[in-house]
Amino acid sequence: MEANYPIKTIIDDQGDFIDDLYKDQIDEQLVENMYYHMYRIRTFDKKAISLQRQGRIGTYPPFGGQEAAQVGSALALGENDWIFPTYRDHGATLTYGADMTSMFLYWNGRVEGCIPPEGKNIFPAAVPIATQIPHAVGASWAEKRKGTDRIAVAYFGDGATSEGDFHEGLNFASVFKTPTVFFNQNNGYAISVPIEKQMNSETIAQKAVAYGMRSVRIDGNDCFAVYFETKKAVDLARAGKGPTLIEAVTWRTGAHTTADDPTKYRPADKGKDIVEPLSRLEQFMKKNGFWKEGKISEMQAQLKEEVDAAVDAMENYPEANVEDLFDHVFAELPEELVKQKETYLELLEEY
Amino acid sequence: MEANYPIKTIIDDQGDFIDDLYKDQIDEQLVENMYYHMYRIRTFDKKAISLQRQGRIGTYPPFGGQEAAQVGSALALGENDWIFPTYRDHGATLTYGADMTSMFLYWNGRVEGCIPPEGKNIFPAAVPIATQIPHAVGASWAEKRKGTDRIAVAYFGDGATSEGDFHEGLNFASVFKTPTVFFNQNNGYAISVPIEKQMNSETIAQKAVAYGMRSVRIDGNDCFAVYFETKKAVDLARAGKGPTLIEAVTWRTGAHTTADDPTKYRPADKGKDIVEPLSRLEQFMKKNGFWKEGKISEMQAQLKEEVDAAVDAMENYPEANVEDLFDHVFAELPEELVKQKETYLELLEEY
Amino acid sequence: MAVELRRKTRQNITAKNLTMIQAINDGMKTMLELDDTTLVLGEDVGKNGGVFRATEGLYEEFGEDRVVDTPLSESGIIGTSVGLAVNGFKPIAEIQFMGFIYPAYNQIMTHVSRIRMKTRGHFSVPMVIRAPYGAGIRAPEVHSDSTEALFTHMPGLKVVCPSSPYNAKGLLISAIEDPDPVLFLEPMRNYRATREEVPAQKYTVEIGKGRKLHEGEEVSIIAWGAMIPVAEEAREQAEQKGISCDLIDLQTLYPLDREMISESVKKTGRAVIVHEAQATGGLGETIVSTINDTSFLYLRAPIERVTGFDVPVPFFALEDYFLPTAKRVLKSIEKAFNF
Amino acid sequence: MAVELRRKTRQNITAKNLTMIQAINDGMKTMLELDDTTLVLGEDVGKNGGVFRATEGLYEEFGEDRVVDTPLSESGIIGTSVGLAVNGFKPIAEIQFMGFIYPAYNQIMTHVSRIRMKTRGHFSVPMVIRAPYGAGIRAPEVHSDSTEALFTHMPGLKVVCPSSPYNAKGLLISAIEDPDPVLFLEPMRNYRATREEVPAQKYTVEIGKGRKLHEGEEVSIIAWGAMIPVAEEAREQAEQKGISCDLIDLQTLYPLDREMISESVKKTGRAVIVHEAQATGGLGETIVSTINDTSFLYLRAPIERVTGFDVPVPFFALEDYFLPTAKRVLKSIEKAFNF
Ligand SMILES: Cc1ncc(C[n+]2csc(CCOP(=O)(O)OP(=O)(O)O)c2C)c(N)n1
Ligand SMILES: Cc1ncc(C[n+]2csc(CCOP(=O)(O)OP(=O)(O)O)c2C)c(N)n1
Ligand SMILES: [Mg+2]
Ligand SMILES: [Mg+2]
Repeated sequence: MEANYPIKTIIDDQGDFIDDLYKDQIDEQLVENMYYHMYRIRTFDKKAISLQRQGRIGTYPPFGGQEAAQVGSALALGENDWIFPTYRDHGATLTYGADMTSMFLYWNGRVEGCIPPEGKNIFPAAVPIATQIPHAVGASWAEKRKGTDRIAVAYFGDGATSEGDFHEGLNFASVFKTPTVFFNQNNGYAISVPIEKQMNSETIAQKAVAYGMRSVRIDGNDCFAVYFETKKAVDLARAGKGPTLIEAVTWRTGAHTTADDPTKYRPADKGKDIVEPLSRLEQFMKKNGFWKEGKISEMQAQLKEEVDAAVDAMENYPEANVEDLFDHVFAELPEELVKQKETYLELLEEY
Repeated sequence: MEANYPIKTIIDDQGDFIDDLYKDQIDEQLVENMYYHMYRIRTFDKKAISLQRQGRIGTYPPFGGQEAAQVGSALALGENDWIFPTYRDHGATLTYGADMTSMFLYWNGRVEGCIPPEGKNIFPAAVPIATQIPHAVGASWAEKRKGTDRIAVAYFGDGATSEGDFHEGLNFASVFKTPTVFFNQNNGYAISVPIEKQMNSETIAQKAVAYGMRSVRIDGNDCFAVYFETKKAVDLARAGKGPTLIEAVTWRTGAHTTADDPTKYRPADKGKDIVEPLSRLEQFMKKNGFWKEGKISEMQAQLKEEVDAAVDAMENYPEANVEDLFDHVFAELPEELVKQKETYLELLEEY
Repeated sequence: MAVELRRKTRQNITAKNLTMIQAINDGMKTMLELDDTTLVLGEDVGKNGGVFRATEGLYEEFGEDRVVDTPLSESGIIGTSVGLAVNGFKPIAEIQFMGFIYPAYNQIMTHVSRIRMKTRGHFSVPMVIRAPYGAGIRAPEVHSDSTEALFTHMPGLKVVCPSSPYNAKGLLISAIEDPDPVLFLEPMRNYRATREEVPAQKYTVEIGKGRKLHEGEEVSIIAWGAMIPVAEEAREQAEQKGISCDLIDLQTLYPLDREMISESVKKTGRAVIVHEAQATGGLGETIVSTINDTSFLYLRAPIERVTGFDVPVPFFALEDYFLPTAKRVLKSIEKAFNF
Repeated sequence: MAVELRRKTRQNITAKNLTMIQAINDGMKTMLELDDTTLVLGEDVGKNGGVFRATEGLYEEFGEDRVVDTPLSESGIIGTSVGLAVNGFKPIAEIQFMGFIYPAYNQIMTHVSRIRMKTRGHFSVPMVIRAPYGAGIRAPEVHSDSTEALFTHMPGLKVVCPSSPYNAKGLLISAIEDPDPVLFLEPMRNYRATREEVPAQKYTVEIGKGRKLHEGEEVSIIAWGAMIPVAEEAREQAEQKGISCDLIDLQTLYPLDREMISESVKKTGRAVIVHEAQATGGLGETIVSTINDTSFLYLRAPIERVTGFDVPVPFFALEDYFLPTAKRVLKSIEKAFNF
């Protein structure tokens, strides 16, 4: 089966072209954009980890190692598409236009972090595994019904493919030919459970056979393979050719979350040979004349400032308001809730 | 895909051998046994439909047209195996050793119909679709843990493959290499929904690819194809070679249940060309010297008597006892339930 | 054009004598005509018109794009409805029987009921989940569950339950127009039990309000859905014995019409709650607690509950023993009255 | 041989000073040693020892055949556990957080709780479903649910909830030995909050019985799990104000220790129930109804409930506002007392 689903790669671990097909399209603008976003979300990710260590935000699930998968896929989307991320896909949503302060707020236990910028169809990160997959199907089905060419992408991990909602979502998509892209990041683990214990299939891509659905397996650490293959899937979806399942083979370089200790379950040498995506891109840029030292260090400095500013904004954000506990459960508060709220606010006054 | 999963057939619609592989094994005993059980369950099925029409039992889901699939598969099992049927698989469980009176009781709203004969591992028919699939995985996993060579078979329909539990069950089985046989009866419809609306895959057999699982597609109206292919799957499971998904392509000749009207959704000519399995077997027997008129009519008469006797037994069965409402919820009745029961029994006395 | 014509026809007829199932059908039809964003989806709702014929004729009239047969997949139905609702549509999803809603429980609990809260209304999922519920029609196991209390303990979701053709159509239309998700529970036993004049036009019955079916003085009977005829029978018998009762049809199970309940109990000082779900954890306990919170000092007797027993809904040979009967309700009325 | 040795060691030590999570770990270990049919299964329970370390060391000691990492699939975990239990094993299934039990709701509701009833005990599914529950540890959304009431409204299932290291181990062993399925809810907030002497041997704490943590005269406080420390704090404050309270730790949520509740309320005439789940549909209503049914005439004040509000458990920035506090409990004690 693995042979039926070869991993598509455009640039290899050393940053050399191994597939020239898209060579022309890999121009300065694309390369810089890719590097910009990957460096940006890496900076965000590192900062988030350190904030958590300092107790300034809650438990945080880093996406380090998955930057190519998240940036490459998000850049392949159109402005008005829909994106249904998990808790680990803030790299993708940031790239797609989510607000960075919101992302920090989210990990500080604030619902404000779930509200996307106006006009950006970014759904709140799904915490219950795989539940967002049918949502993406529904939202893209809605676009099809409206007659637009907008699509939806669902992000999910390797572990998520074991849940019933993965299955039911893909089945619906295939039956109703919805314009959906199922973007799987196979990072080898679901918390401590390695993919060999998660499934008996050699690839995730082959799971599409069950739905008569197109699928493709790509090198998830190669931002260009991710970008062009996602774009192809997006274009097919837009053109009414139905959904695609993409398996982006990648690697979580860090812990599952800041509360997790991967040395408990991950052999020390496992994944050691994997070149993480930013340094792969850096090598590629250097080998192909895209690396402009000055410009890049300026960009890096600017991104660090952006992240620091977002942290500042998060930390100076108005405190959570107890009224918010009640106010957004229904469009209009039922009487009983009004009473609960009033009684409680009075009580708080007393203290 | 369909080409990858050719339908295996041993005798064709006219009752002619088209695959001689098992010719030697198709001896008088097997043929007679097959006919005996298929005629037996058909007699049961017809009686049940007529009882329902007369208001003597509740709504009933006929399995007419699926006799080869149910008998062929049940005969391929060993004495101590486990069987997890749906509401439509009484043909299989009767063949496997379920008590006929119990089956009638079941459709007359009596839990007594869920209790198998001692020593027969027949689970109550699952009504919530696909829920029995993980049960079969668990029960066969238990056998593997005990070190026996017993296996479990789960029966389910084409519609059931859309539920999450189908997916989760097959995934577990493949990961833990449980000795499970997943016996799918693809009868073309889930109530009114034809298979083309149920799934985009051309076959059900190909769904096994998602689990790296062996699968086979068979002519479900050919009792011999069903029997030998099930036997092969059972033997592989017994030998520790893991699970198989079997797609038995068949046809529900009647309504979904006695409350259903298939003319509402099934084109009148659809399925007209399908030779139902008993007449196919009859033709085969006649062509191959297995048809002994006298013996057969005797058998038929005796089976009619058996069914009539079971109906009698059902109708003369002790009335449902209100105490049973309470007595079997827990091994030991909690105090509150004792109180509810006593108060209620007193009240009933009063009336 | 066709739509225009139909709409006119509708307005010419003022009322039809309908069963509840026809009224529900008419409610969907009315809204499918008036609101292009509505769609009906579920198992067998298309050509087959639903296993109870609730969607009869809708597929023919509105086409397979608006009346959609889905795969057999409750979580898929509700999960895709979330996506549809978030993106401008109003799904009316049918769950074939309430006992088969549990595969979708995760979607309802973690998303349907929480999306508005989580995004402060930036996203919302107005949708209606229709599900026939209850015992008494000799259906196979699990088909007869009445587990409304699993959904009234879920802030963010409204739960509605009609008892008659008229309030069924009006409440259904309110549910469809509601900005929040609504679970719409249909008492199967009442589907064809009675007929009532039902306006052909669009009309609404307010969610969150009960209705007083009878004014009385001594005991408040509180019920809904399939238990209304049972409660009414008991009420009449009580009246013959000289006990005059208030009879409240709650209509909405969440949020409760606490005012109607408390006003009534303040008047009568006695309450009998009737529901077919199991006692422990049932909605009756919510009502007992409401009375405790609002009208404790007016109580002249312990609150009585007439409910299913704390056992799974039995196979149908015993279902009549499980279900509350007028006799049991009457007994409780007398007990409260004579306390 | 190794097992023998271990067992001896166990008997030599009489008690250990353990946290609740260690006591739970010890309970599983004890039973894995004593009963070959037991097995632990769930997500990350193996090498990782569970996300809370509840199964720490068990994989190493008992091997991957008895301590099984499963795919990420709650319905699969519970569904296969049904098959294992029916066929002679005693699965101890871990659901990583109670908020992730909903995908398995269908299996629990339609099979786990009904198989004995359906076959009159011919088949039964003794199993334990362990799930950490509750808010207060700054976890992401859905991780903090406390939805015990969804399971106490499900005849055929027992629901147990310890509050301390000692009763955690004893109740867990009872649950494992119980002939019926038990949902074992573990208050995350208590996991490492205190230590207690816990016997190294096997011992049991009876399911279905509450325990009186304090004897008092004026008000009955009824709580369980994570709310016990909150209730105890309020009780102490009340005592300082001269109000002497009974404090009941229910321990088992189904079936309830109705006798302990009613005896206490008959004595005090006042009750304050504390739980973190939402008020409407919460177990507090079951207790209110129990008191109504058993001790109505003894009540001197309406029953007070201190609960989470009728909103989804909020994101953690607001969770402290959602959760009952000692102050709120005290306020209710005073209200009941001064009524
Ligand atoms: C329904 C559900 N069950 C369990 C969990 C707990 N949990 C959170 S993340 C995770 C592993 C997910 O693995 P995968 O899908 O591979 O995504 P990754 O974390 O590797 O990105 C688990 C089990 C959950 N969030 N939801
Ligand atoms: C979870 C669940 N949803 C819906 C139903 C209602 N229902 C009963 S049978 C059926 C169709 C099943 O189709 P299939 O699996 O093909 O089996 P068949 O009836 O054809 O044997 C449906 C939808 C159910 N029993 N359980
Ligand atoms: Mg992963
Ligand atoms: Mg079928």
